[in-house]
Amino acid sequence: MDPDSNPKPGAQPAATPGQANTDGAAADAASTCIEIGDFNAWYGDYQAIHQLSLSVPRNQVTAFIGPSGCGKSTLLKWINRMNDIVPNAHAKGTLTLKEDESGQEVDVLSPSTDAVALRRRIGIVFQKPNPFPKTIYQNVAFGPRLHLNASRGEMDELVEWALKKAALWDEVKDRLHQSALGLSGGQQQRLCIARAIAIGPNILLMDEPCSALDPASTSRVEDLIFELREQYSIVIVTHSMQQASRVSDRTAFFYQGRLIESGATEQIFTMPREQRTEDYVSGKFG
Amino acid sequence: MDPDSNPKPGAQPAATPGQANTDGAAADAASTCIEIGDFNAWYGDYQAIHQLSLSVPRNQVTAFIGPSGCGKSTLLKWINRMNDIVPNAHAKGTLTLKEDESGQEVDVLSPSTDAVALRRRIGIVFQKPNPFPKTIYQNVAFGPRLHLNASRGEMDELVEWALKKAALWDEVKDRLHQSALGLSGGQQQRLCIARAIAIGPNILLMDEPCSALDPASTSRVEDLIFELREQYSIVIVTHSMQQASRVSDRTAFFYQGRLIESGATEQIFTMPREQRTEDYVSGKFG
Amino acid sequence: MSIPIALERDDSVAEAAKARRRKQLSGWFYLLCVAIAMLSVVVLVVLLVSISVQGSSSLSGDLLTNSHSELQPEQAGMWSAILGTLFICGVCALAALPLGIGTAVFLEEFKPQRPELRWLRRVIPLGERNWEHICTLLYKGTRWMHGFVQLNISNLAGVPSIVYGLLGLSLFVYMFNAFGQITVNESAGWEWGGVQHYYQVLSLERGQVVLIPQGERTETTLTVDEPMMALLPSGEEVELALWTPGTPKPKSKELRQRTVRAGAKGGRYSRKDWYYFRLPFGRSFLAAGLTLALVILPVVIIASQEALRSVPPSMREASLGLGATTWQTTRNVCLPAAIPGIMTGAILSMGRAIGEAAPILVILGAAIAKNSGPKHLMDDAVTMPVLIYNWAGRQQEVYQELAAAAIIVLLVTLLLINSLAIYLRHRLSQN
Amino acid sequence: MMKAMSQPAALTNRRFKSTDRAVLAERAVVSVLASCALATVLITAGIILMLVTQSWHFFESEYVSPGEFFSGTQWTALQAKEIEDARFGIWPLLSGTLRVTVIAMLIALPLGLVTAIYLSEFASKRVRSILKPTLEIIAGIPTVVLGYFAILVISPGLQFFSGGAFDTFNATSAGIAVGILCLPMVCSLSEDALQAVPRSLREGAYGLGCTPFETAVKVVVPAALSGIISAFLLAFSRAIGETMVVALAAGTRATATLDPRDQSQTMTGFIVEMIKSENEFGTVQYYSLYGVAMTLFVITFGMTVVGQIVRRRYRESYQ
Amino acid sequence: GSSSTTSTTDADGSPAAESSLTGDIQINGSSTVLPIGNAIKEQFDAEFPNVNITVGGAGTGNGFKDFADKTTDISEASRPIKAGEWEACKASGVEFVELPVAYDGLTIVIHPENDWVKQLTVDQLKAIFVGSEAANKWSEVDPSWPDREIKIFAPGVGSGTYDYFHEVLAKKDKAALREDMTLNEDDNVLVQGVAGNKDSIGFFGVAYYEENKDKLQAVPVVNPDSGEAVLPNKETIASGEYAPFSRPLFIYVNAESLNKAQVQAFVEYFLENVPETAEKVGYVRLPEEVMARSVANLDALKTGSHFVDADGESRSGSVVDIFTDENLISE
Ligand SMILES: Nc1ncnc2c1ncn2[C@@H]1O[C@H](COP(=O)(O)OP(=O)(O)OP(=O)(O)O)[C@@H](O)[C@H]1O
Ligand SMILES: Nc1ncnc2c1ncn2[C@@H]1O[C@H](COP(=O)(O)OP(=O)(O)OP(=O)(O)O)[C@@H](O)[C@H]1O
Ligand SMILES: [Mg+2]
Ligand SMILES: [Mg+2]
Ligand SMILES: O=P([O-])([O-])[O-]
Repeated sequence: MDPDSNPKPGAQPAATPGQANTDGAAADAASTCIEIGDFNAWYGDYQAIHQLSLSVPRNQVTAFIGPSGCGKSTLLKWINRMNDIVPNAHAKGTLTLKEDESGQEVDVLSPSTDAVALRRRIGIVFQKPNPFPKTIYQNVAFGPRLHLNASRGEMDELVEWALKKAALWDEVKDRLHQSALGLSGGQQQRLCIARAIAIGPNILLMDEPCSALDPASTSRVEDLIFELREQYSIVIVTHSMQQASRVSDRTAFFYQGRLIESGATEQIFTMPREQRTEDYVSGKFG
Repeated sequence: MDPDSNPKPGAQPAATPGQANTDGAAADAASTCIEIGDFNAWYGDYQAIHQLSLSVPRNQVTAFIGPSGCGKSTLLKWINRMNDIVPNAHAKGTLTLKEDESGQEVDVLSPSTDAVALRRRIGIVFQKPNPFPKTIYQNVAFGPRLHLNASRGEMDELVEWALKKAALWDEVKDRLHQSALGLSGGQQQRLCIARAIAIGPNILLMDEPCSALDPASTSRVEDLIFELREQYSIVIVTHSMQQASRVSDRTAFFYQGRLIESGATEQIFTMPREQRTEDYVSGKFG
Repeated sequence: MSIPIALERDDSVAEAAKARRRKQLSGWFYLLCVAIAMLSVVVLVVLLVSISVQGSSSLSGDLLTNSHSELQPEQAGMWSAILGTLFICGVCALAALPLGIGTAVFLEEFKPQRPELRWLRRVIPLGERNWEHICTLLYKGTRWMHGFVQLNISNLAGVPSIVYGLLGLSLFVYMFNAFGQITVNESAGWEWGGVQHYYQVLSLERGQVVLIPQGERTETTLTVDEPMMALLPSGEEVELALWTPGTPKPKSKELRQRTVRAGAKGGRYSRKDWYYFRLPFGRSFLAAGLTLALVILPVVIIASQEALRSVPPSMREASLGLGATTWQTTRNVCLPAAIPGIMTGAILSMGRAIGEAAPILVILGAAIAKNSGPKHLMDDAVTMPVLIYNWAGRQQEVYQELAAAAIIVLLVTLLLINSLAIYLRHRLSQN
Repeated sequence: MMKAMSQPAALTNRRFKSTDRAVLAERAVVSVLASCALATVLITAGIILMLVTQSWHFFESEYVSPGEFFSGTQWTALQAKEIEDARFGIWPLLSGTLRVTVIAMLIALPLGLVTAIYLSEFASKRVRSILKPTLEIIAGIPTVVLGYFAILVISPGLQFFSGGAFDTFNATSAGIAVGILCLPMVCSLSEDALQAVPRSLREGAYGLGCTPFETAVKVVVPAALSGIISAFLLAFSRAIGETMVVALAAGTRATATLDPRDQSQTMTGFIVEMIKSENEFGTVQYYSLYGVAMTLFVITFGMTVVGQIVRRRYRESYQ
Repeated sequence: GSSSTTSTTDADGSPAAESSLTGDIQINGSSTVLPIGNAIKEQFDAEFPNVNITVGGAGTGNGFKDFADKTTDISEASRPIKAGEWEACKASGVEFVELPVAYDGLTIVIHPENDWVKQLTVDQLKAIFVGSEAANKWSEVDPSWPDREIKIFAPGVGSGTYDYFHEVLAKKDKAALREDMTLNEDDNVLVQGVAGNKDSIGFFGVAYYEENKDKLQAVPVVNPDSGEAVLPNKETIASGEYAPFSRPLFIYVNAESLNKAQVQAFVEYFLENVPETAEKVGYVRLPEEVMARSVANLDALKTGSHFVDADGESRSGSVVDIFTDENLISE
């Protein structure tokens, strides 16, 4: 797939501006990988997300944008149930993971869904690179060791594969057994990506993966996202409009816990349907 | 002074691109209020600012922009010796405060300069609103009580004046004696501005004053800056290019501890002399 | 908008005076701070110097190798107290550390989550809404429990150690009398392992005895009026010989050793191996160690909690995000990262245990005339602080000096332990 | 690069471990850890059970009336030969405890707080590197040693400077020693509270032209007040429960005076005396120690609860 | 007797092998006797290192309590057993052998700088120590004495010393000792207390005074019979001149425990060595005849007390007179 290719077919259905919230749901069901409907999330009594509906397409990059505190991270964390560990966090609505094209579905929010198994299928990368204070090798092998019965050789192969995939192999192959904390910020972030893909997820969630990085590292990570799109469905939260327009196929704009608008990235940035979207992407606030 | 008025005369002297660093220094001396020359600043061994020269004009808004970690805040804090309380922070070079048009000068960096008196003349507002956990009234009266011998009545008048100036009076006049922590983020930030102007400074330094605020609060604070420009010389650090272009008369672009370019805001945003400036203001990195 | 009077008025003289006053005040305050802060250094120095002056003359090899002496205080030492402290603190560590760290891990890492109840749900058809209610209730319940345990621990941290001593007395020493009392001539009600009962009878050889295994008989006393089989203390089995008073005693040493006076009485003697175990524990070092464990448990818990709390949440998120369970996260990520802090806390709390005297006084009493360390689990012991307490309470100069010398030993021990903590903290936080 | 793009064997053959084992291990671990936590609750239950049952023997006695216990000003459990003569009024012990505690607090609170302010606001790295270990060492000094220090140095010192107005055993020297004991605790907890005050508040104060003194006293300390108060409360309950220092240095006479030069038997001191005297185990006098222990426990429990309330109600809410 | 087995000289004259005697001995009781007990324990330890002896000094009354509870083998006492304590022993089936071991002079001590008290009569002592209206100031005892508060230090109520003092001063009047004294089971604390304050007075066994002569001053007590002021010392105590505060010290041995080889050996060793040892730690040895009777009673295992008569009343008088076969009551 060409990194510069444009939104998938069916990504831009006709929708009236008033129905912005349901617009995402209209994305082609066949290529949808996460389906969110009437989703509400709370921290204690504080409602962080209101009645949100959105579908995330398969094998594309979806960007979540919006001013600080609008609930981007909250939604992201609910997708792989990371909020389980937040006291008081609870949610209502549907959040369905479509395992593969055959249509096998997982009800993410159902308490009977095994969060541990779920997280194996949905990798996550955070804003600040957070490698474990272990060696580079151990960092990458951490997940596989939990989930796979792999021989030593297989594990080596897997680590190499993941690091290559994360475009880090050449830089670290000579010091696999040195501490990961010795890497630069950008390298650490790529290591976190390698670590996430080493468990073989289908979906990759990234919460402002570049905001702590310098320009050079940022562009390397962005290149990487282009490449990974071939195999993974990616959701990326970003505070940089430029980044969103550079890397994503589709964009969803959040404001105060609500989805204001979502659609093909080009459309959102060039002819948004909502005034607030326009104000935001043009830098009037945020 | 008209809020929409354009850069002052003398703000755009001819300067060759290679001499970008000294460009600011060439601003009209008569209206200069802070003169910085060959300024270097360190945190321990780490040099955060390199050989920086810049002059800040009187009664205008000067914006500092640049990617995270480029030294904007460091410079700001040196201007009113806030870095005194940071262990290991030290600086070299000249940093001169021109008290008023008559030309009375204060050598800011000199150890014999009284930092306490200096800070009375240079107010500062921070990124995150930081009201004291006291009542609104006490917050505003805090500074005057330190410095002035004012009667009760005078103090009341002063508090009212400052709150009005900060466009907060109408919202809080009925709850002056309630905790300032009960205010919204935007109100808190305006309270901090009121607190800063209540001691009668000539210069106001603002370090990303809107980055923690919602759009509505942001625009209120921006309006406020317009107004205050009549009486104060303002330096504002911002990460939002749009904000810089909206509120400032002059802009200085920092990168990796160096001043890359400074000049009239319009010029910086429309026809920057440096490639890096152009890349930055157009969102290529940061 | 006109500028208010207070700002406009040119009051520079008064303001300058005010500024000067403020600066002076600040200066004075700084001096006060320095003086007061130095005061604690002074106190420490005075304490150390006065104790060194008192104790230096008694610091000698004897102090470390001998035990308390009433007759020759000049040669008295603290060997048995050092051993006693060592054993008691060993027990204390073995009990308090796992329990404390376990509790801390539970409180910090296993915060209540919405329960899954997967299988229950499948079995009981209640409807989604009801289940949601039940889950919410359970969740609130567990949160309440967590809060309660936490409050309970803060409370335990405030309970005076002497109250723990009283608890230890009821709980470990007497065990609420559930197992009867321990008396000097009957065997304790519940004992296991490592104990053999004999009758011990004095033989004719001075200071030597023969042992007669007790067998079935439960009487506390045996009267030897016929020859029988006996054991020498060496374990050798011999035929007892009887000697009637008035007849000449046997000449050979070997024979005298297995000869007893006709009609001699033997009392029960129980040979206890180190693992001899009995309920109730009585005034034993085991009871003392367990009581100390109660005392330091809150300290261990709170220190471990602090250590776990200082592990950045991002580490936890990273691990969970890779699909690790909470326990896998704890074991592979949190515990390794928190180990320096936990170790430091553990070592410091052991320092506290070493210095505790009040609960030991309650459990073991104030007796110090013991010249060895504990020989089995149910043996009693002397500890350094109790020895110091006793010596310091005496009026004879020589004991005062001994107390000071013992304090020096104790402080040096603690100092070594603290340095160990600092060293470990340093070492472990490096890699 | 081509090789890297094809998934490695370990991933493609998808031999994923079943999560069941991990879940089982999780369950087992949770049960073990939960029982550890439960054990701490049982300890409290044990303390309460022990105190209630044992002090029941005391309060049910015909010679004891709860009314007199809480209001009486004579405590002669160790003095009375016959039970008929014994008086069980807690006030002498309370006043003894109070005298020692108040003196200790008069020393520990101001000194501890000022030291904490110094450490958190002013001290240079070098000074910290001396002061912190010093305080840690003082914190680690066994209480017996401080008791010894009280008899060896403080008490003679007091007698010397007062011309003999102090008893050999007196509330003041014990109080001073307990104060020294509590000082590091007050200091380190207050310092934690001060450190927790966000930098932004200090910057705000300095930005308005505060001197360091004004910043510390007008902004930082008020902001950290709840933490400081709970540090004070903790120190207070530590002082109330302190045993060995008072057993060595405060004397053994229980009198309801407030004279700090006098002997002063505290509640803990009485318990130790009674334990040491093993005053005929099983007598009312003996069980009176559990009545005292109960009072002590209730007081320290109260302090904890008050501390929790203070912390909860006035939790620093700077954002 | 089996004293041959424990004699210090070996029949062969060869150096003794280390003793194989083992076991525990639990001792508790009088703090007055404690120094003797500790001293003998120490000597015994050297010879029988495997015997594990615990000596407590909780006071005579507490000692008897433990004794009746069968948690001690030997109880040390600074007064004879009382009828009530004996009852408790009988109730739990404890029989004992009563063995006087030394003399003590209960010593009244004051601060060395106290220059007003030259001697004290029994009545003056009563004025200081007895009843709730006792003198609070020195001047209330004798107008010529200073008008300052008296600070009183006394052994705890569980102690035999307290009992003995009470018996001598207050029993006849059915009065109690005053309650506002500083009481402590630990005589060392009393020494410290008296030594620390000029206006203090206290009392305890002579041994503690002997050890602290430099810090304390003993007060001569006026003998009620002769009218002479007498200081406690070896001679005056042994001769009975130091009256009414001379008293015998005892050990009581559980008869059942005596069957235990280690207890048997220890008690024999005790009786054999106590005269010298008692003197070494500041007490006074008993007359030969009394010691001889002690040894004889032990050998013959004569249980019961000499000091309680058939009606359960305590006998008072000199040990030599009371500690006789006629007075032994076993039931
Ligand atoms: N653990 C939490 N407890 C309570 N409130 C929370 C918690 N996490 C987030 N919130 C609140 O929920 C709202 C949404 O937060 P969220 O982190 O999703 O915003 P965001 O869009 O990711 O912002 P940012 O761009 O700053 O990361 C915010 O108001 C935040 O204050
Ligand atoms: N107190 C400090 N000690 C050590 N280094 C510091 C300190 N404060 C800032 N720095 C470093 O100095 C450099 C400049 O920091 P500064 O805060 O001035 O950046 P900035 O331009 O304000 O960035 P931002 O937009 O993130 O606020 C950064 O690399 C930063 O890590
Ligand atoms: Mg976020
Ligand atoms: Mg900054
Ligand atoms: O301890 P006493 O000898 O006085 O019983």
